[in-house]
Amino acid sequence: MATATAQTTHAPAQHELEHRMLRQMLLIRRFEEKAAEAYALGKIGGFCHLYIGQEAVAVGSLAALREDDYVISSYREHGQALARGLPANVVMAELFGKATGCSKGKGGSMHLFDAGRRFMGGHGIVGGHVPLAAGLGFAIRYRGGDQVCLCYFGEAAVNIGAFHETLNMASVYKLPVIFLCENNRYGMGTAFERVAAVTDVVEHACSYDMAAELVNGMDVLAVNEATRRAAERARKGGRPTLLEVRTYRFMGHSMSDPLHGVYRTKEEVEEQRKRDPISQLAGKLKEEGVLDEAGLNALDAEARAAAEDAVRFADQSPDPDPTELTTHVLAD
Amino acid sequence: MATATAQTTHAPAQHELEHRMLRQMLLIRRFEEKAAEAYALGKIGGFCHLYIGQEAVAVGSLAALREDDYVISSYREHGQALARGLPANVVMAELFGKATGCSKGKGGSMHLFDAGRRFMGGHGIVGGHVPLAAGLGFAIRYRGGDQVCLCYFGEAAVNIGAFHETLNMASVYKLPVIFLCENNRYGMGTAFERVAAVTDVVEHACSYDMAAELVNGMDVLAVNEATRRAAERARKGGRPTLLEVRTYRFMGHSMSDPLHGVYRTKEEVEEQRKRDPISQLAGKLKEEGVLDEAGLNALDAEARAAAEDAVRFADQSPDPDPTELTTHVLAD
Amino acid sequence: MATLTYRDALNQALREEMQRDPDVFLMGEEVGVYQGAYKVSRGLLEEFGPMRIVDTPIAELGFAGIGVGAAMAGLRPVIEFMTWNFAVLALDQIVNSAAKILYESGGQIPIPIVFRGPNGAALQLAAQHSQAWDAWVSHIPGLKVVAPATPADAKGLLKAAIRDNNPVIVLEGEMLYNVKGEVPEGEHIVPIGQADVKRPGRDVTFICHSKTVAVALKAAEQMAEHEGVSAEVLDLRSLRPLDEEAILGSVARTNRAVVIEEGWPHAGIGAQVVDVIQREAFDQLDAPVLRVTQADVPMPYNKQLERLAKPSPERVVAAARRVLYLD
Amino acid sequence: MATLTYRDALNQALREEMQRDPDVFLMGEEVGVYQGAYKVSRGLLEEFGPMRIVDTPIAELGFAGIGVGAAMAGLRPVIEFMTWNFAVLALDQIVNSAAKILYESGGQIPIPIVFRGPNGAALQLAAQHSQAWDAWVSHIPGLKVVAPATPADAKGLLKAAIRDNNPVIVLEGEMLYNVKGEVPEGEHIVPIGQADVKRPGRDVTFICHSKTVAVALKAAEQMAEHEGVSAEVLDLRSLRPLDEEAILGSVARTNRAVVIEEGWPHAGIGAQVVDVIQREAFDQLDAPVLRVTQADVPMPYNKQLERLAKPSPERVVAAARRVLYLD
Ligand SMILES: Cc1ncc(C[n+]2csc(CCOP(=O)(O)OP(=O)(O)O)c2C)c(N)n1
Ligand SMILES: Cc1ncc(C[n+]2csc(CCOP(=O)(O)OP(=O)(O)O)c2C)c(N)n1
Ligand SMILES: [Mg+2]
Ligand SMILES: [Mg+2]
Repeated sequence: MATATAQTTHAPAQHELEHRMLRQMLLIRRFEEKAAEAYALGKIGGFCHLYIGQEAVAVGSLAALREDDYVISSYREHGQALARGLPANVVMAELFGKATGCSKGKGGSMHLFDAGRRFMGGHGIVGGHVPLAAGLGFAIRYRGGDQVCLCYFGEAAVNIGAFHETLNMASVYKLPVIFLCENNRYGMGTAFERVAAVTDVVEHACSYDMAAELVNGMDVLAVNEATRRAAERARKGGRPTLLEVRTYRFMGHSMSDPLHGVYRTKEEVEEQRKRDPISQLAGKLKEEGVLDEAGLNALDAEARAAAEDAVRFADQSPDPDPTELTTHVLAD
Repeated sequence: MATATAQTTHAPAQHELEHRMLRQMLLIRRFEEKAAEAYALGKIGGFCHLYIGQEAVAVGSLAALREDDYVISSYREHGQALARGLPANVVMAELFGKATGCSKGKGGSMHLFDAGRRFMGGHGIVGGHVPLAAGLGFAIRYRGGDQVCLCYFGEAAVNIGAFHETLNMASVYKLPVIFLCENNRYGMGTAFERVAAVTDVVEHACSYDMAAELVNGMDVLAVNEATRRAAERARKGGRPTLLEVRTYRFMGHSMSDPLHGVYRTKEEVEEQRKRDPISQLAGKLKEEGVLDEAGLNALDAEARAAAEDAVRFADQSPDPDPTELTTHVLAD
Repeated sequence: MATLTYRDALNQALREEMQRDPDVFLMGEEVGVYQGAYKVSRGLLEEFGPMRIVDTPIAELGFAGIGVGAAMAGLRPVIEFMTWNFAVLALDQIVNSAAKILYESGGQIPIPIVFRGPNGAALQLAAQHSQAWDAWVSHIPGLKVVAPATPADAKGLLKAAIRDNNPVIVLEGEMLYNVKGEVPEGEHIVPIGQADVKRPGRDVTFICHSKTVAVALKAAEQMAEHEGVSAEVLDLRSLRPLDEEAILGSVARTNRAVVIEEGWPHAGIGAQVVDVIQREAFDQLDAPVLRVTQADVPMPYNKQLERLAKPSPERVVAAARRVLYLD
Repeated sequence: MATLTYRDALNQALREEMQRDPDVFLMGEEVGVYQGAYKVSRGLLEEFGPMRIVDTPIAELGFAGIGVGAAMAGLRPVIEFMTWNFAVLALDQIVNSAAKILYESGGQIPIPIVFRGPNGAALQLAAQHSQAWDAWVSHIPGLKVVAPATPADAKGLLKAAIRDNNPVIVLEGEMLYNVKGEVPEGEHIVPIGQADVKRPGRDVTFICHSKTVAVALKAAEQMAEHEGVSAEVLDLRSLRPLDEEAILGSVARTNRAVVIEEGWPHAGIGAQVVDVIQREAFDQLDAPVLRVTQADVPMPYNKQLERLAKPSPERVVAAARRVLYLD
């Protein structure tokens, strides 16, 4: 496994990056809070899986990517979409099912797409998008490019066959894919240790002769650095990596799930909240003297304003025209 | 991993076992040769996958089982059926599609069943029967029994999702199942190393916290002893085992496949034939002075006669009545 | 008779059958500790323990196969799919193992198993989570398929399914779980293969099942009120086998039919109903049989579009007016 | 025109399209080194190399998904299933990824992919290896489905499928691979969605596709010879979209139809054809439309039973005699 090479000193570029990541994490946090409100008001329907608590994963990893890399995710992808640069407005509009949404209101929360930003969805079947990621990686290799494909999935997806079939093929074909497992310890109401014989997801890399790293998902810098290493491995050698990023979701599985439920205690959730990735980064920046309370408040105000703006935009946007029912079933 | 405890000295019981195993291996070999002939004559149709070269695997492992244990296999299961004690006559009759066959002529070569002997098929989808094995193991555990379920599959099945989903669950639920991978190095025309990132199948056990052993599949005694250890682990602790048994098929993938084909050389096949499990055991018994050439010839003649008998029986048996087309679609 | 929700009727059926027969067990995602994704198994873990109420990993193919294997050994598994959408991953085990082993084995090994869970669309779950598999599962010989519309039928059909010696597919509905109705206590069995007239009528037959029964009933009411048309609502309840006698009996009286289903039109289960009618009641038909189905598109997320995609009373009325030549 | 086997016609289509368009590649089990389980890809590895002729592990779900992912990035994958029987494991990727991503993404990401391989029964392969998925794949919006019966159609439809910007299912037949016929050289495209009259006739229409075209033609010959009946044989070629115009045109001339398919009856593709006919040609029909299908059973291994299970000219003739009221 490659060793850390990224700069963690006080270089201006690094501070600029940290600042940007803090801003993105705040945006995600405030966006998701607004989404929860809108869901409660019935403006968002269906399943809605929030990203609160996991912000460092999307933000840290996507900050390591280039614009021409591919990104693909599961249904818990609001955070990745925002971190990838999809405007909050079009993401919120999609949650509202509006014509201005990033999937024209046809996809909803679980199916955010932005082909231009190479954000390849938003997929609802657990594990189902993992082979798609390998296919995107295959296309990169086929064309001789040096892009990578970054694929997010939850730890529960490790128990499903598609994951294994794909990791094997990604290794055999030497595909430039980063398999990033967001291990938040629960798949809906099931603790991973109740349904997995081995709970260190990284262990699976051995069966596929794949590079792997275990990463602290509450530390956005650690996520960023590990992803950089994986991306380099992919770009230079066309080799896949399995990243197990340990994180935690502060909210219920989806908006229809209670906050802690019967499967975890209130205390556990509160304990985890102390590891909040946003406060951690903010704390670090303050300690290093590059951010003060006022600066933080300004950033937060900006995030809140963007989230409110997004809600306003979504609210005022029109529904798709009824004729949209039958468009896009087939391409021309 | 448990260490060898089985007796390999010259005790009479051991000699009796070795004698029986030699007889079974010879029966399988002669049976398969007859099946090949009958296939060439058009008396057997469809796909027909011979077991020649792999005899030690079925015979050695099944000699370690009890009558009330379950056995399940893939489409390459003639050998297991015979070693499990299904009469050669009814197995051959099934290959001929006759009413007297073990599946009444409805299953054919790939679907041999004998519920009485707890021989639970003959299944044609690669990997498809692996979850069934876990289900049989689940039933044993559910009822508090101390039986085991022995499940055979080829190494190519390791690349398919069902294998992984099942191994995980077998470990989580502590099921008394022996997953016996017959690694004959090829899945049809594909060498395992061309399609598997890691070619030691045993390695997969790590991902599932499962006991595992790598076994020489040309040595019937080694197979027998490893299976005994696995069975004990299952009976006493309700724990599954992954056995990787290295073997080789001397014939083509199926009767419609050439003997060596483009994917392996004639030389390789001939080299492997020198490791013939039958000659190996016969040689050992001769060396130990418990079998002479005449004795071996007698055993072989007996096996040939049984195989010929089976062909005669199958030939003379009637086809199923046309009304059988619609029976057994549903149970009463 | 007690008034129960459809959810509780299913729960009662499971509980009673598990009390009656120790070979019955329930397996699936979130059925235990979490009390069921849709709470159908509420309280069962506490009553029957973790050996009989079995939480699984997300591994539909694997646990469906474990169920079939357990059935091969004589147990009577009930496999819950969190929704039928995910059962697509398990079709190999349903089609190639559950439905075929009895036949392949020449009758030796029956597979007494139930595969159940919510089928079809709920509200705004979008394309991957809104699929109705009625036609697919009904296509397969070796399976039985039921789709209860009411709490009483939910209880009676699930009990019948659990006692059946064959693989039975039970298609429930997330949108039905909260529906209330009277449910007979105890030994209430609805035989598989019997349709049920949910509303008698003379002028046209609405053939429906599961969620579309409510749609048909609403359409029938509207037609009675606004157009003086008397529509019979025939709830198929079983999709395989189909109750051809009941279908033909009703059409013989009304001479006209509209078939309503939640799934897509192309080779839908409704096409099979049409086939039966035109074949066996050709001379009794006064008009072609029309169908109301989901629009032939992946389900959109947007609420308005979703409403347009689904069968509605308005669309049933429109079809009925056409078969009655009222337009 | 050259005389080619159906196998070689497919091979030619693949070769020509791969020569024409560097984005086209072939992926599947045994397609490369082994030259194809049924030799459809013979010689292609040598010509195009291992990046474009890709051998896979046995992992149908995984490599189908890799194909879809590659199509998302703009490549044009051809995914070979060794047989469609094994594609059951890959349905999630076909149905939930290939068929839905364009819609879910609001039109942003087309999926130009072909899934192909032999479908339905060959000879004595028994229940798990003899399944015809015509009805299942046709059920799904977002897919196109073709099923060529002749070498010329095999070439023309596969080329059309590869050039199509949508996921196209190509159902071939192991029993067809050796069939010979004239095949136009080079740029021969058969547009998807067009049925073809394989034999004109006046008295009854036999609607068929794939392997059942030969069955229907034989039945038509027998009826011409023995009963003086002139049967039209209409080869659907495309199952989705159906060429309703061609179907209705033929039935308008003959007023009678028999629909023949290889798959099971219950909610088969033939049921959809019947639905179309009774709905749109109700007043032109002189008799109910009858169907000839596989027996509603898992396929038996025994040769005699298997023959009884399959659609045969005799069964088509018997059905035709009934719709002609000759019995
Ligand atoms: C194949 C499949 N089975 C079941 C579900 C229902 N489901 C949706 S999310 C989920 C839990 C997934 O957990 P994990 O992969 O850990 O991701 P997380 O939700 O924690 O981000 C389940 C069971 C599904 N979408 N797909
Ligand atoms: C899911 C699936 N895909 C493809 C096939 C076709 N097929 C039959 S046997 C086989 C090779 C299997 O090899 P292996 O598992 O090593 O067993 P062996 O034949 O060597 O005993 C293949 C590809 C199948 N039966 N099932
Ligand atoms: Mg999780
Ligand atoms: Mg092998």
